[in-house]
Order: sequence, then C-alpha cells, then structure tokens
Amino acid sequence: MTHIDQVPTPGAPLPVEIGVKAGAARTNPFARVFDELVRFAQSRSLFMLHYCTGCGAVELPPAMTSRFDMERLGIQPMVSPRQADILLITGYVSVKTLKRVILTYEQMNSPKYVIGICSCTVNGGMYWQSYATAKKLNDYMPVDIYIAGCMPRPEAVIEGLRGLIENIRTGRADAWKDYYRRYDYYLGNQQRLFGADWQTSTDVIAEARHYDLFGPATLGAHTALLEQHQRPLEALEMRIEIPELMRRRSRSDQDGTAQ
Amino acid sequence: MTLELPVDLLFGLNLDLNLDLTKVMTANAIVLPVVLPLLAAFLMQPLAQVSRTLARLLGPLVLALGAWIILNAWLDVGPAPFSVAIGGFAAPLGIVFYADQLALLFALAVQVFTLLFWPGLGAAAKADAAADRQRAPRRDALALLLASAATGLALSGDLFNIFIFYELAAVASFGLVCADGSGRARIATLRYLFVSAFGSVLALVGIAILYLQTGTLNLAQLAQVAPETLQGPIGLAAFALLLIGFGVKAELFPLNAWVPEVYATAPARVSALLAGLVSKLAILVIVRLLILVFQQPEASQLLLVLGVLGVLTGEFSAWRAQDFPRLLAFSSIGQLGLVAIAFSIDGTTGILAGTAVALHHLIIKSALFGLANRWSGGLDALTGAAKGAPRAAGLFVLFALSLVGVPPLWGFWIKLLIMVGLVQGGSPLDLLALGAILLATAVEAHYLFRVALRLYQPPVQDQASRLAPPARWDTGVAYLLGACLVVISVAITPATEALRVLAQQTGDVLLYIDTVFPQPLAYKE
Amino acid sequence: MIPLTLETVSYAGAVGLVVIGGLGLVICNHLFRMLLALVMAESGANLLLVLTGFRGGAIAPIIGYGPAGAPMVDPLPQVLVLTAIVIGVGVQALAVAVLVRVYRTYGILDMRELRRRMEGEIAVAAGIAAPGSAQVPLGQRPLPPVPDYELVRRSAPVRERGA
Amino acid sequence: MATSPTTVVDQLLAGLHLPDGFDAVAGVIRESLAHVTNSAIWTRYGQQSLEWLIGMNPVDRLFMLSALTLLLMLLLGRLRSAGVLAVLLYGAQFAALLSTDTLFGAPVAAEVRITVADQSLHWSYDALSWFFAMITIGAAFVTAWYAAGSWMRRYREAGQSARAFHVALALNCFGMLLLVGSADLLSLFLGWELVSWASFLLMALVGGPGAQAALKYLAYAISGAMLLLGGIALIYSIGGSFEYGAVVAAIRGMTDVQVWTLLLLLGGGFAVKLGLLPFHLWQAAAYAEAPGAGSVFLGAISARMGLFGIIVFIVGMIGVSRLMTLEIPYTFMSSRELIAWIAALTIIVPTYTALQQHDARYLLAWHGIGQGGYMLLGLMVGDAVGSAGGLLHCFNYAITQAALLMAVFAVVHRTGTADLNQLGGLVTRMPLTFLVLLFGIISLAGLPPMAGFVSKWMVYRSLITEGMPLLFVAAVVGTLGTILSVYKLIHNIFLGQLRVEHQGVAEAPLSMLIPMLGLSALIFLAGFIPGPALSWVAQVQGQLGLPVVPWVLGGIVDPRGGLDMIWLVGILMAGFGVGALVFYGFGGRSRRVHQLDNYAGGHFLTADVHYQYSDNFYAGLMHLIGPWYRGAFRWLERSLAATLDLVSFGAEGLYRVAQPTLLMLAAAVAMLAWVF
Amino acid sequence: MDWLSAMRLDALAAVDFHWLGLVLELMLMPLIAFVAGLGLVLMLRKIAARLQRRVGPPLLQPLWDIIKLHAKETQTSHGLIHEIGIVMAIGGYVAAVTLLPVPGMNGLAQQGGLIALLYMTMIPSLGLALGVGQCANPNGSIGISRALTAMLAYDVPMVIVIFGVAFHFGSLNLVHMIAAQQAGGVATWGMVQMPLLALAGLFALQGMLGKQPFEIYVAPAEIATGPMVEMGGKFLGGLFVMQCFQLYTGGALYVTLFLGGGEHWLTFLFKVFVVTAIPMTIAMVFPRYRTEDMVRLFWKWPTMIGLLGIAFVMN
Repeated sequence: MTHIDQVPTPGAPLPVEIGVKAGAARTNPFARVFDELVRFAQSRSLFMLHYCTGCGAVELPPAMTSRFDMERLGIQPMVSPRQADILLITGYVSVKTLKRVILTYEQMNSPKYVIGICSCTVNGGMYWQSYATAKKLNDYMPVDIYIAGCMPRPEAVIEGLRGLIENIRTGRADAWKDYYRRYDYYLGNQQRLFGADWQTSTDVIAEARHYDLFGPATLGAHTALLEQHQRPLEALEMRIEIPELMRRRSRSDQDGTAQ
Repeated sequence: MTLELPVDLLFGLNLDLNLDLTKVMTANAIVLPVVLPLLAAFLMQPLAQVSRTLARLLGPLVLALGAWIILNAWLDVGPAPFSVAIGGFAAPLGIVFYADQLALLFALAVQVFTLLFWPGLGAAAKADAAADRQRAPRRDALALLLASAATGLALSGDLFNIFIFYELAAVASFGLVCADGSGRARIATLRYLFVSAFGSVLALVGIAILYLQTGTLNLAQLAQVAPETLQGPIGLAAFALLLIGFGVKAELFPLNAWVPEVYATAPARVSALLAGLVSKLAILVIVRLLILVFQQPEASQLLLVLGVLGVLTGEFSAWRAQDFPRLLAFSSIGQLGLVAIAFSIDGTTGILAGTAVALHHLIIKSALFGLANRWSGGLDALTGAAKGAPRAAGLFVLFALSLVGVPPLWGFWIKLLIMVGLVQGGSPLDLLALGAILLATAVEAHYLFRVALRLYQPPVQDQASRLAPPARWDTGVAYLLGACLVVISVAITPATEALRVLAQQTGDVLLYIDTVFPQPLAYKE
Repeated sequence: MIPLTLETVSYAGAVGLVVIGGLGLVICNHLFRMLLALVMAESGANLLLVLTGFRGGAIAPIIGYGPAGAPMVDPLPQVLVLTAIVIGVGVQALAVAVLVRVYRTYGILDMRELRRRMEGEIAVAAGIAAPGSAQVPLGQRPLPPVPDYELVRRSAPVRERGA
Repeated sequence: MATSPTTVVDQLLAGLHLPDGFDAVAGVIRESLAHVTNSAIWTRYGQQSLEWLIGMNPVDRLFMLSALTLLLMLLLGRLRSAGVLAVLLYGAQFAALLSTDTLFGAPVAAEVRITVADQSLHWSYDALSWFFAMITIGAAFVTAWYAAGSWMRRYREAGQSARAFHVALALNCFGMLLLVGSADLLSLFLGWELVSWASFLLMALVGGPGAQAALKYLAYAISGAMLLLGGIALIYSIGGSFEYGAVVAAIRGMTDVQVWTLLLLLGGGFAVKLGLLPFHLWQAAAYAEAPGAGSVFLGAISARMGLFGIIVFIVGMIGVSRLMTLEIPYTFMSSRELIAWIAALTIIVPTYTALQQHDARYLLAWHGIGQGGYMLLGLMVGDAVGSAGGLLHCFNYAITQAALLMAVFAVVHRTGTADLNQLGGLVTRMPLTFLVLLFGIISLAGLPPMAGFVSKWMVYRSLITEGMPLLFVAAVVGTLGTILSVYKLIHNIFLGQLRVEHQGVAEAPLSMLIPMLGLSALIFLAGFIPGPALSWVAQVQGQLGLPVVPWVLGGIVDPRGGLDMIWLVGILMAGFGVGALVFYGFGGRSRRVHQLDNYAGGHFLTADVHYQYSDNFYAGLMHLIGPWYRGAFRWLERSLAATLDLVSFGAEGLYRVAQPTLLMLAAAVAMLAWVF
Repeated sequence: MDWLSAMRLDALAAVDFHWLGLVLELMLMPLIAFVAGLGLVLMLRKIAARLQRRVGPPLLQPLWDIIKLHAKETQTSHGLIHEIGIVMAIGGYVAAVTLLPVPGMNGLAQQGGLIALLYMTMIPSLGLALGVGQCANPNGSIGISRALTAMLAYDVPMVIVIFGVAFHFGSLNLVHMIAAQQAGGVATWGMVQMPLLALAGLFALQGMLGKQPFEIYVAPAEIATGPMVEMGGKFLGGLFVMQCFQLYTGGALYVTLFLGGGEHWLTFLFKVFVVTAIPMTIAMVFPRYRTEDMVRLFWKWPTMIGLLGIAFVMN
C-alpha cells in the first residue's frame, strides 16, 4: 500500500466548467429540434437518488408529498444508481460515506447531476473541524447545484431543482462531463483522502474512451498510480473457444476444464 | 463290448432271447454305475494303504466309467425305457431298476456332477496338506458312496430299495458335511442327522402303511393296484409321510431347517452336491411316487402348498441373508419350492416344467456354490471382488439373470412354462402359487443384484487383499456350466422338445408298467 | 370302537412309540436324550413295518416248518425290517460318534447352546454380525441396504451394522 | 429390382418430392456415389450386401441392423473409433427407418414371426411402432454422437469401460425396438425385460450412487415386470393365447372385475416404468446418476416405454370408452378419471420436487417424471386433440429432454459439477450451450415458440373443451412449476456471477455441441412447423382407433380455436424485430461493464465475494408449500421396505428354530389332520 | 395425410384475409396498445397522486420518461443476454397484442386463441428474467424469484377464470367470445353471465399487473426494485415500454373476456381504462403482502370464488 505522502498533490482547483458543449454544434435543423426535444424530456423527467447522509433528508418528504409535490415537475425518487439522474447528497459526508457516494456516482448513467444540500456539503458546515468528514464535495465529484442552508427549507429544495431543470433544458448542466475530462484531478483528491490504493469498481477511464469523453486532463499522475495496482475491469465478453478444435494434434495433455 | 464278461459273471443275466443281445448287455450294464462306486468306496481305504495316488485316481475313474456306461446305454438302447431285474429275479419278487430317459438323465447328472465337484480335485492349495492327505481316502469313499446311492435313487424301481439308497445317501452326506472336522460343521451335522433320521422314520411308517394297503413295494405293481387300494385318506396319509421323509433331502419347506446351517458350515463343493444333486434326486423320488402311485389331486396340492411356502420363506430369508453361502442356501430352498410347484402341475406340462427347472437349478446352483468356495464370507466382504475375478463375477451375473428369468435365457422360458401351467390349472391355489412366484422373483432379483452390484463396486482397501479369487477349477466348472446354460438358451427349441419327449415318457404310467412287466402278470394268484 | 385285539394293541404301541420318539426329539434339549428318542421312534417304525406282515395264527415262513398249506406270515416285511434296523443302527452309531466329537470340542451337549455357538462361529468366520441378537430390538437391527435417496445423494456411509 | 446406391438415392430423392432447385444437389450426390460404386471393393462386396439389405423386410432390416450394432459394439466397443462406428450404425438404422416412409407419408406395416420353445413370437410394426422406433433410434443416434468424442475420452480416463457403455446403449436400443414392435404378449414381455435390464446396465455402469439408484430401480422394475407377467397370465387364462387379436377379444369378454384387475396389474407394471405416482421415486436418481450420455438416452426415451405399454393396452385394447364405464365403487369416479388424476398428480408432485433440487441432473430427471403425466393426461382425455397432444408430447419431450441433459452434461464435462449452487455466469464462456439450454427450457416449460408449447397447448385445449376444470388447473399449475424450476436451472448455471474458478472454462467440445445444436434446431422447427410431427401422430391415432386430429402444416384447424404456429412464431419474431429496433435503434450507445461493477448498496465488490443468489431460490414459496410435500410418498416406500423386512425376519425365524424336528413334527401332524 | 403435400398446398391460402390489411393491422395494433398504455401509465400515476392529494405528473410524463431513458448518454450493459432480455420483453408484448382483437381489427386472434395469448405474455417475463439474471445482481434474482412465485400465485385463479370463460363460450377463439357477448347487449356480457368468475378475474388482474398489495418482488427499500436494480437508461426505458403494453394487455383482456370487448374504439378504450383503474385504485390504499402470504391469499379466496364460478358455469 502506497503511503499517503506519496500521493502527488493536485494542482489548483479549477472552477467547474459550465455550459461547454462537446463537439461541433449540429447544423441540421431536425437534429436541433431533436436535441431540443431530448433536452426537454431530460429536464422534465428526473429520477432522484437521495443519499440521505445527514439531517437535510428530513426536508425531502415535504418536498415530495402533497404540499410541494415534486412529481408535477417530473421528479420522482429511485433507489438504484443505475436508474437515477440526480444524486442528492443531503448533508455531511464522512470519509467512509464518501467512498460509497463516489462509487454510487460512478455507477450512475450520464447525464447525471449532483445536488449538494446543506452547508455541510459546501464547506463542511458545523463539521468543519471534524477529522472524519469531507469538507467540499466538489473536490471529489462535480456538483451541479448546491442548496445552502442548515437545513434548507423545502421551498429552497424545489427552487434548486427548478434551477437544475432550467440548466438541463438549456444544456448548461453538463458538469458530469467534467468528471471524465478531468478525472485525474478528482482521482487525486480521492487518493489523498482514501489512500493510494483507492479504486472503485467502475472503470472511468475506459468509459471516457468509449463515449468520446476523453479530455486532456483525464489521465495524469494519479491515474498512473491507479493503473499500477488496478484490478482489471474488462467486461466478460462472450467467447466461443473449443480447445479440442484449436489443438487437435496435441491431445495428450489437454483438459478442457478450468485451470 | 468289453463289458460283457464282468457283467455276465457278476449277475447271471436274465437273458430274454427275444431281445437283441447287445442291447440287453448294455441295458444290464446300467447296474454298474451303482455297484462300481460302492465297491470302489469300500476298496478305497485298503487301496490308500497300497498307493495313495491310485486311491486318489480311483474315484474320478469310476465316475467317468459310470458316466460312459450310462451314456452308452442311452445311446444304444434308444429312447424307449427299459428295466433290469437285479440278480435275474423277475419284477414283483425281485428288485428292478427302471431306466427311462429321466432316470438316465439324472443318473448321468450324478456321475458328471460328482466328478465336477469331486472334493479332491483342483483343491491343491490347502493349508494343512498333511491332514488333508489323511482325510482324503475317507472323504473320497464317502463321495463315491453318495454317487452310488444317488444313482440308485435315480434308477431304482422299488420303494424299499429307494429307501435304502436314500439312507445311504444320507449317511454319506453326514460324513461329507463334517469331513473337514470343524466343530460347527459337526453341530450342523448332528442337527441335520436328527431331522433326516426322524424323516426316515416317518417315511418308514409311510412305507409300512403302503405295504399294509397293497402288499407290494414294487413301483410298477403299486401303479397297477394304486387306483383301487390307495384312494382315500389312508393312501394320502402314506403319501404325506413319504413326502415328509423324502422332503428332508428335497429341501421342502418345513423340513429344511438344516439347510442354511449345513451349507454355511460344509465345504462348498459338498454344498454344491447336496443342493444341486441330492435334492433333485429326492424330488425325483417324490415325483415318481406322485405319478405312479398317488394320482389323487390332493397329493399334488400338498406338494404345491409346500412348494409355495418354500418359495416364499426361502426367497424372503435370502433377502435378509448377510453371507454368501447362506444366501445361496436360502435361494436354493426357494428354487426347490419352485421345482415342487412345477411338478405339482398336472400332466406333461408339469413334468416338463419341473424337469426343466430342476436341471436349471442343478446347473446354476452347483456352479454358484463352486464360486462360493472362496467367496464364503459376508456379503460386505465381496465388495470389489470383480476386480480380482472378473470372469467369476461375470458368471455370477449370468447365473443371476437366468435365475431371475430374464428373457433370452433359459430361466425365462422355464418360468413361462410354469406360469402357463399354473394358469391352465386355474384353481385359486394355482393362482396363489403364481402370485407367490412373481413376488418371490422380485425379491430374488433384488438380493441377487445387490450382490452383483457389490461385486462391481470399487474394492475397499483392506478387503481387496483378503478376498482371493475363486480357484481355477471352480471357475472352470462354472464356465462349463455357464456354457451349458448359454447353449440351452440358444437351442431352446430343441432342448424343450427333447425335454417334452422325456416328460411324456415319464408321465406314461402304462409304459412304466409294461416295461417292468413285459407280459401281463396276474397279481396275487 | 376299535376292537382291543393283540393286533390293534401292537399297532397302537408301534405308532405310540413313533409319537413318543417324535415328541422326545422336540422336547429334549440334551443331545443324548434326543438320540434316545430317535432310537425309540425308529423302533416304533420297525415294529410297525414288521406288523404289516403279521397274520393271526400264521406260522413262520419257512418251507417245511409247520403243517403244509398252513397260512404263513408275510416274510417280506421281516426281511425289510432287518435291513431297516441295520441302517438305523448305522445311523445311530454315526450320531454317537459325532456326538462324542462335539462333546470333546465344546464340553456340552445342550442343543440350544450348541446352536448359538455354531451361529456365532459362522458369523465370525464370515465376518458379519451374529444374527438375532436379543439385545437389539427389531426396529434397530441392521437392514439390508435399501438405497436411501438422501443417503445416496450425500454419499454418506451406510449405517453401521450391529449394535 | 436393380439396386445400386445411385438408384436408391434416386428413389429416395423422388420420394422426398423435393422442389426443382434441389436437382443440382442431387446431381452432386449422384456423382460422388458413382465414384464409390465404380470402385472394385464396392462391386465385389458392397453391391451384394446392399441388394440383400434392400431385399429384406423392413422390420427384418431394422432388427438386423440393430443386432449388428449390438454385436459390433460387443466386439469393437473397446476401440477408440467405436464411437464413430456407433454413430454410423445408428445412422444406418435411422436410414432403414426412413426407407419405410415413416417420416414422409404413410408408414408401411411389416411383421416378423418366429417360434421358440413352441411359443410363437410375433413382431409387427405399424404406425405406433414406427413412431416410437423413430424416437428411440433418434435418441440413440444423438446420444452416440454426443458420446463419440471428448466425452468418451474423459469417460475412459476415469477408468470406465467404453465397451460396456456402447453395449449398454445398443442393447437398450435393440430392446426398445423389440418392445415397440411386439405383436403378442410374449414378445412384449421379452422386449420389456430386455429394456429393463439394459437400462439397469446403463444406470449401474459407473457404480457409486448410480449403482445404488440402479438397484432401487431394479426393485421397482422387477416388481413392475412381475405385475405385468401376472396381467399377461390373467389374459392368457381367459383368452388362451398371447396374440394381440385374441387379447382384444378376451378383454372384450371380460367382466368389470377382471378388467379392473387387469388394469391394476398391467397399469401398475407400466406405471412403474413411466414413473407414475406413487411408483416414481426410483426414477430421478437412477436417470441422473447414470453416465452423462446414458442419462441423455434414458431421459429422452426410456421411461416412454411405460407409456407405450399404456397406449397399447389401456388406450388401444381396453379403450378409453371402456375405462369410462368402469366405475369405482361408492364414488362417482370412473377408472379413466382415476388414471387422469394420477397423471395430474404425477405432473404436480414431481415437478415441485424438481423445484427443490439443487443438482441440475436431478432437477431435469424429476421433470422427466412430471412430463410423463402430460402425455398420459392427454391420452386419457381421449379426444382427437388431447390424445394427439399426449402422443406429440412424447416426441417433443424426447428432443427437449435430450437437448437439456446434453447441455447440462456439457457443463459437467467442463466444470466438473452439476451443483446449481456451485455454478453461475457461464453464458460468457459457453454461449452455445446456453443457447441449447435456453431452447430446451422454453420447450420444457411449454412456452411459444418451441415444440413443447404445441403439445401442451393441445392437452390444455382438450381439457377445456372436454370440460375438466380441475385437471386443467392441475396441468397449468404443473407448467407454472416447470417455469419456476427451469428458470432456476438456467439462472444458476449460466446467468449471474461467473465464479473465479470458472474463468477459464471453454465451450463444450464440438462432438458434443453438434448434436446439441441439431436438437435445438429441431426443437425450434418442431415448434415452428408442427405439421410433420402431427402427421405422424395422426397416423398413430388412426392406428389406435382414436379420433384423428385435424392438422395442417402450422398446427390445428378448429372452429373452436385452432393454432397456427407459423403465424405465431412469425409474429413473435417480428415482435422481437420491433423490440430490437426500439432497443438498439432508439437508444444511446451502451457499454458492457465488468460484473463487479454492480449495485450492492454502495458496497465494494471483489472477485472473492460470492455475489449470487442461488441457494434456496424460491424461499418464499418453499416457506409456504415446502412442508406439504416434503418426503411425499417416501413413506410408502419406507413402509414397504419395512414390511418386507418384517416378513423376511419372520421367514428367517422359521429357519432358526432351536429344535430342528419341531417343524417337521408340526408338518406331519398338520398334514395328517388335513388328510383325515 | 402427407405433410409434404400439405406444404405444397399454399399454406397461406388456407387463411382468408387480405394481405395488406393484415399487415396494417399488425402494425397498428401494437402502436395503439403502446399509446393506450402510455395513457394508462399516466392514469396510474395520476390516481396515485390524487389519492395522496398531490397534483401528479403532467400529461406527457410517461413519454418524457421513456425518451429521457433512451437518450441517456452512457448506458450500462451487462452483456448480450441483458440486452436480448429487454428485446424479448418488448417484442413478446408486441407480438402478444396482435392476438388480442380490438374493434375493427382481429389481428392474429384466429390463429392463436386465449391460451396462446396467455402463454405469449409469458415470453416478456422470461426475457426480463433472463436479462435480470445476466446482470449478476442478487437483488434482481431475488426479485425474479419473487415475481415468478407471484405468477404461480395469481395464475391459479387466472387459469380457473380462463377455463370458465372458454367453457362458457365453448371456444378458445377470442373473436367468437366477443361476438357472443355483443350479440345480446349487456345481458350477454361475461360479467353478467359469470359474475363470480369476473370477480376472481379482477383479483388475478391485480396480481398480473404487479401492483400493490402484490408487488413484493419490487420492494424498493429491501431489494432495490428487484428486477430493475441494474436497469438504467434504455434498459429501464424498455421496461417502461413493456409496462405500457402490460397494462393495456391486462385491461383489454379483461374487457374482452367479461365486458363484451369493444363495440367501437370509444367504448373499448373507456372500458379498458375503467377496468384498469380498479386495481390501480386498490393498489394505492394497500400496503404489500409477503410472498407466502400473497400465495396463500391467491390460492384461497379468488381460487374458491373461481371454482364456485366454474361450478355455476358448468351447470
């Protein structure tokens, strides 16, 4: 295990890039209409995974039930990261919890959005002096919206969600791309916190390659460190291998069984 | 015709000039297979003092000679039965031998099987060779005595003569059973002796009743007078007593408590002779009585009931048996019950079926007891025996298949014969017997194949060394008998036809009478 | 009612001897007594056989003995019974010989005990448990292995034999 | 007639009525054959033997070839190439079968008669016989192929005898051919015993638990055979002959009590083989523990011999209408309903026992018992569609079960285990085997578009139209149970997490794969175009005197609701096309991820964590119904064994009396008392 | 009969319809089913919202959900079977709805019939089960195991109902059933003729639609929505599509069996929506049953009612 001192220090934190469009703008008017439609649908249908780590969770039931009714905005709760669009972090995240949060975040399908609720996610809040909590969420994953307050009222939550919806509709809510493009940065912060052997079960780099989300800062010193000890995470591809067919001649010592 | 002279000298033959001389000669020589072994048995001990080798060879030589004589008689005289008056005294007064195909067949079987299971043959690997050498002449003498008596049982046409041969066979078998000198064999012998002797007493009483009623003990004459004199309960009582007496050796049900004990303690070859051979000859006597003298249906029923009980108790007990000899012993009881059932069927079918099943059992059970010579332990100990003795195990499976009655084999056709016979009889008792046979067959298959599977299991480590494969001679004999079985199974049609001719001859009472009394004789002038 | 003649009394006596002998064989446990019972039964049977040739007032069947033409007793049973007696004696002698050997080996002549010893010896020689041990109740006696599905599945060892 | 291979092929092609486009293919075949026929060896030996072969009666030819197979296996079974030889020989048998027009038209009837020990043995092949013979030889053919290569090599390496296996298989096939052709009770019994013992041989080959199971089978089979023999004796005592014609006459003249007795004896005998309740306990273990390829053969056809007997006797000779008149005293049930209910229970109980199994072989073997119930149920309904469904299910089930067992044993071949709790995720390593198993389970569960659906549909339909609600529900409940357990089967083997130790597993060897894939294709084809199989079934129905099913190429035409599988399968395929279009056409790009990239409530998965749900798969259901059938009917077996033991103990006790003469005296007294 | 000659007969000629019309029908029927299904999903969510005094989703919410899910930029696949499972789930229903006659269109109802329809609707479940299995997530497998158990539970009353209905109409042909029901107006409706069976059918429908109280197999808080746990993006979208079909098939089947089918589109859709609304309403006021309790319930009450109904029908 690499000692914590050996982890390279990350560079200066960059501001979250908002509204940077990938690729060339589409010129086909039908495609533009189609993109509009998709963006509209995305903004009007948000599945929310609320990671209720702190006291802020208490404010969510009122936001969902008859008083405020999130569903009229097309927002409904979901339970598995695979299904969710929004990761809602409601309150402080301890180091141990943060590992799970990152794992969960990586397992979500893009476009995905992170909302930090309560001061704790912004700057540690009342846990500023705690050795065991992560202070700034956007050191570890790109955050789309922070809803400050201790705790924010349901109105504030709804307002924050409305803001996100508006961002999505206008195509500005693409902080998730930042995670792929500057993966080295986020990984560096994660490694500083969790140790050099930190690894999740999602292969972010391969994902970035696959979806053309690879950026100049995707790889770096930290990903190099990761690759030193990373368990291979290639998918199990179907294969039809018949050893008897491959080596008909050298039959004497073969055995088709595993190992 | 080298035999003419001694025969002539010894017996002063009753030369009937109407007959072809050679045929008469050969026919009269049929006495020799009884007499020669008897003489040889008495000669054995003195001879052993002179030359041990000669004494060893004497028994097999005499038996081979006997077999040759019988075969010769059969081939020369042809299919018709013939009778021989011993010492030239004609039938009602003298003693006659009656030789039809059945008698000749069993007489031949006696010679051949005694030869095959001769106690001194092939058993070279004996631990105490010195003690064996001491014992050998006595044992061989007893075996010859047994052969002589058994041949006499097959051929004799006189009831008291039969009784004497029967007793002779009993004494010989007592001696053979305890021949190896173990304590448990002696205890078994004593128990066997009491059963056998008391059975003889009852048989004697039966003979007395018979004589009281008819005034004769010649079977042919009995056959003539039986319809008048032996009807009713008195005759049946005589039959019942005779049945009990002869049933002891025939292993019929309530008289066979000795069977498992004796077969578990006696040398395996002796068991093979007793179970295979002697039991059949005892049955043969009963069948003769049944056909010639006691033609009442009740007599057959009596036999049937005993047979059913024998089949059921034998097979069920065998299911529980935990060692190989006793398994074979109980199985033998069951099979003899089947023989009894078969013979109780009316008419030629019954005799045909009975003869067939008797021969079948003779072949198979003898061979199995031969295999048991080395496999005499518990069934558990047989685990993996096929590894060391694949041929013996294969033969066991073959015999087991035929015993159960698996179609292409002879056993199936026999069971079919019995089944058809019982169904044609059609009485409730017959159907009950049929049910019992079917039930017993299922049980039999289970225990036989429990053993067969055990033979083919992978051997347990410490048992593999303990279990020696059957001796080469025993395996060879089993091979021979297995080959017989296969040949008969293949040639089932001619074999059945031959047996049918035999059965018709056996069932023909008039033929018997006519053969023994060539001219009609007035009775009690 | 059967008339009480010499003949009937003799017949009854003979049959009675057989019956007594048979009962003796069954009731007695001592081998020697059993042997004596057997002798008795055999005598009865021989008596019965010889009686079958008996005729009231007849003479011995010897030619020239007694008045000519007088009724003779049937000679055949007498011949037969002689043979039977000889055989019987032979068997008895054999029995005594074996009995003596047994007594030398085991020191007892009790039938039940001898039988138990024999069973035990057979079992020991065959390497199996002695059967019918009274200590084990019926339900727990070792059964021949009926293949139990569950046992087969787990290929567990078959139940231990014996107590 | 002029016979050379060329002319034979010409005749065969002409018989096939192929469209014109096939001329080119036929030409190629002809040319290559001409090459062979010009060779010297051919003109010397081949020509004569071919002429001799073609000149024979078809039944003779079939028996001769089958016996030849047996003989050659006995002589040459030890050789390495014996497997290939066996395949060729079974292929030749199948060709002999083809020459009888069984597949492509009306089958010819032919007979053989021999006399043995003054009993006449008579074999006669009709539509029913050919139908079963076809399944038998087909099963033997694919089994031999499956066993021919890699499987047999492994089998030998394990120290087993290849010859014994080949002989056992050939003996089974031969015995079944004798059985299905039997035309009198004697030849029937002969064939029956031969089949029973041959199966026993096949089961007991490898020893161990298989031998134990085989012994149990033997106890059941021999008891069944003895019941059968009792029944045959009863018929003989009334009819006086073994010939089927006389038997039918005898049965017609029997009283109801006699028919009941006959039904119990014969039905009992056949039921043992078919594994009907309560005689089913032997079957699963015996079939599952047999050596792999042997298990395939046994599972596909062996138990159907019992059904064959039932078809011949109960359906053909006694007749369903006679069954309906046989009332059970004091109830309002007829014997037909009784049998139908036994069939229904046979569907349900073993199927739900299968649900409990955690060994793939046992699971399938238990299903085999259950599927027998459908066949019997269909036959007992007795109308055109129902009986056709029952018969068709024999064929459909045979190909299904063979494919399933082959797939499972292919997995065993590669991984060394059939324990459903020790497997998982193999779809990425053995995809073709997965495909075979998938086709098989769809067919077994009776879902469209596979073969099993057609026959089960027919059984359901007849149950509805004949108005048998409870039996219908029972049949469907059985099917639902099948769906449950086959999902467990495919899930636990092929889906879910791939275990570390199975990472290097390879696809099944080609020699095993080809028959598997062939059967899968057949399963699909028989579901897509059920017409051919229905035509065979219709012939059989005509033969048995049952109403004949109104079939067309795609299924059944009936105003009250027919079935056209061509349309159904077509629309299903179209639906899948639409689904694929929606899924692949309208969706974003997907990326395959490693199986450890999985939702575990935020838990970090590692390869050594067993993240798979396989044990106690239907926990909720078992919690409810587990106690209902735990050990069901085993008490019967146990009590029978205990009774046997008790009786035996008593019998043995008779031989253990202290006084040897006691029984003798008692017997003397009893006999004399009886006499006077 | 020789099946080769049957093949040479033009197999298609045996079926009497106009080609083009049929093709059109086969394309239209799934489409209509899908659109109606979207409406039913909306209704489901609206009813839930109204019962909870919420506003509920907007009109096109089901559509937005599906579009959004398909438009996800990264999609997590667990392998080919995972994908094929979804294809089967959609495709099976697409095929199944063509067996369900609607006003003016019979589709393939003449070629299949009631049992074929019933078994055709099992194909999507099988596909889903396969796909879930391939995900290698035990939550999903547990969900499938529960779902299959639930199927075993509700199918018992279901097949009783199907038997009763088929026996009542003497046919398995859905077209015949509709014709028979429409012959005499409301009085000949299955619901009137067989009220007990209709009741049992309603129970079964509740289970078939997988709504509360019978949705233990989803159990979001326990096994993370069970079968759907690893379904994201278009995988989940496919399931949403399937749900549309499922609601439609359930409702339309019930209407066909008991409410006389549709005289014309308006009444047909009205009936479908009304029928489907009943279980949805019930669903929102009940908690959920455990698996074994659900099985026990289904095998007791609706089964008894159904058997009683059959007893009436068969007399």
